Amino acid sequence: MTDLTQNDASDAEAGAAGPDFPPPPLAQQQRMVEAILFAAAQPVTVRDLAARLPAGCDPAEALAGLRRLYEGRGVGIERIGDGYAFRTAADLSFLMQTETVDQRRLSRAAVETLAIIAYHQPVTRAEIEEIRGVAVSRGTLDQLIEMEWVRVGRRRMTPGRPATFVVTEGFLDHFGLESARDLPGLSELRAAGLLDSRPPDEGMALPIVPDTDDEPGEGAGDVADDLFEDD
Amino acid sequence: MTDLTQNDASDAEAGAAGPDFPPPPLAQQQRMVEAILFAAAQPVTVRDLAARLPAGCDPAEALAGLRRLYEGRGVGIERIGDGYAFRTAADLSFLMQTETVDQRRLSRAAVETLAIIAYHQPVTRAEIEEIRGVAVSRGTLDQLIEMEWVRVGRRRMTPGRPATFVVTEGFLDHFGLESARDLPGLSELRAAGLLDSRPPDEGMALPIVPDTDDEPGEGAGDVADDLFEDD
Amino acid sequence: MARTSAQMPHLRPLPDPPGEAGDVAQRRADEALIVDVDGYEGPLDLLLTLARTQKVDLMKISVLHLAEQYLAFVEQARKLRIELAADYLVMAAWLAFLKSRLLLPPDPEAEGPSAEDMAAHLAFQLERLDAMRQAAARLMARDRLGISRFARGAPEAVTRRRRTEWQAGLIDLMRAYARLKTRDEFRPYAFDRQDVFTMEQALDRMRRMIGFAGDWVELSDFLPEGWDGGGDGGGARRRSATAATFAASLELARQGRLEIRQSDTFAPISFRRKPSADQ
Repeated sequence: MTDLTQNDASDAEAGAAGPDFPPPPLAQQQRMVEAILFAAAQPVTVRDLAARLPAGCDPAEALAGLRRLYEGRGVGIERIGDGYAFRTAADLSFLMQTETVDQRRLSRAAVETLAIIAYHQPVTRAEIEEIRGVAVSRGTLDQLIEMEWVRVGRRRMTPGRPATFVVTEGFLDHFGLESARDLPGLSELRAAGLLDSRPPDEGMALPIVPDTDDEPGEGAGDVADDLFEDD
Repeated sequence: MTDLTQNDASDAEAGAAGPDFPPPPLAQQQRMVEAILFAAAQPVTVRDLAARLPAGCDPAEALAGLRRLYEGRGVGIERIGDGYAFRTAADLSFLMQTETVDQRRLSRAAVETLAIIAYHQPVTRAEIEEIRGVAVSRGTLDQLIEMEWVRVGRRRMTPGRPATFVVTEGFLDHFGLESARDLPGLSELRAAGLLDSRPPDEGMALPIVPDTDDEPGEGAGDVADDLFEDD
Repeated sequence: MARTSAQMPHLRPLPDPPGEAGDVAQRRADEALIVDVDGYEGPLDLLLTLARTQKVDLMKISVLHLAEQYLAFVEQARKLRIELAADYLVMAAWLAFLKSRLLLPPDPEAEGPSAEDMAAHLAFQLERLDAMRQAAARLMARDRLGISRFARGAPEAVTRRRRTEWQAGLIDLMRAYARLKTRDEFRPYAFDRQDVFTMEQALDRMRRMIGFAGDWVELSDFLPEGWDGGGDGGGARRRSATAATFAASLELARQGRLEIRQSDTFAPISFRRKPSADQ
């Protein structure tokens, strides 16, 4: 390989000097094509290569050889439109991504809605609103569905056949529960000191008012659109 | 070659899935390192590689094999400071007119200042002035900092705690140096005592008057403003 | 002085250039230097150029001769009515001083560095500057990125995928549920405003506390924790608690359960249980 390089270097100079000299050997032409493709910001056509290589070179052949050389490697030469460019092998695309994890807290509305679903499942939207005393925004339910902690259960066999909501396996997994029945009851909560004597922060208003403290959800919107009617 | 690829592809998925799986074979690790280095414009450290490869990989070994593989080719893997990057072979520069970046012309003062910082680093502004015999204008240092060839190092633990200047990895990359120890002629200069910092005794220092021949710099002014007091 | 000046190369005068022709060439060169004075990066740069005309290794430069060359240069510039920058004149003065010290026998009384040391340092500086110039030239002649070597022209950016991990524990869930289910147990109009201590709260607190206050207790001692100005309480909370407690004390006094005492205007207010209230 070292010998080759040395020969190539002198050949390159010869090639660049003018058309009177024989073209550099194919291995050297491949080196040239390799360097040009690597440094190019855009895909390079065979015509471009021909214009840049010393006279007498055969860029198409050099390119074909180079493509074979890169077969099965971490990068390969791809044809893009009329040109050619180096691209990362498709199976390694996962290396080109880094994942950042955002830790976020659930909104109060989401935690409350989730708690009601967990304790009362299967539960309808109207029942959730009755317990919370405020309307449940679509965004809140969408978010819980998107997180895969809540899913839509069977429809209730009552007038209007409302959809019900239940918690998922993922929910049980996240909260370390074997089943929703493992959730402690009210008296246990009191015994555990969880019922602090602090009055609730939010308005005590009993009339149902639109819940504005969580942003409208995205993504799972299709599901929700399908399921809920707006007032 | 084809067989290898197929095996590798499945291993890649297994490797990416989690640390419970054995690391992919070395050939596959090389493909991964190749893809990452190829994709990046900036040098990538072994540490970065380790963070991006599946658990249990040995990026240093994969890298060493890959470097050998690219010896004498049109592109090669260069060591730049702590990182590695693919760069085109220098002997092919004659092909690269289209890629040649228009280099901002450096003033003679800037080039000299750069050399002094590289060979004497970490070096204070006063020491640079002592060597050149003229004041260093803020514009010169600003320009070198803006080009990301020079950065501010630690303060010197001498009266006034002056800031020092050092060269960056970008400098090494630009000049094709593995480390500042590889500066040309460094050992000869050191042997000749020309890199010793010899603070002149009282009365020996040559007079230094403000340099007016280069214009004040823009851009990196904040750094300089912060560090230097004008007389 | 053990060494004579002849042993120190930077002090040895150079032999005069032979013949008339040399003189003329030298004078032309000097004039060219002067006309080009703007091209120099200061006096040290000029000295380096002058030193090169000695056509010897910089290690063997004659500083005495160099000083003379420089002074001749300044003299010539003056003749040609070329205005030299101040630093060139400062350097001329310094070199004139150095020259005189190099020529005179050393004064044993003189303080500071010897003329030889000064000359050696100047020679060192010239050599060092020259070395740095050569280093700079070698550096710029390397295979530079973007000139001889190239980075990937179309780098593939690493995409950053964001994944959100929700933080919610079982305890949050149970608290939320408990909050909802026990809401009705609270007074309907209690509103939680962080920095308001209500009169009802103050009354409630005083009713419980006054039972123990057989002796005079200051109002400030009745303020609940977190409202007494310490910690995050702040002034607003303390004011609110003070006002509520005072109002509550008036109510309790009206009911005949409490005595209030203040010795002077703005003096601390104290309370005690009204002794008769026991019966």
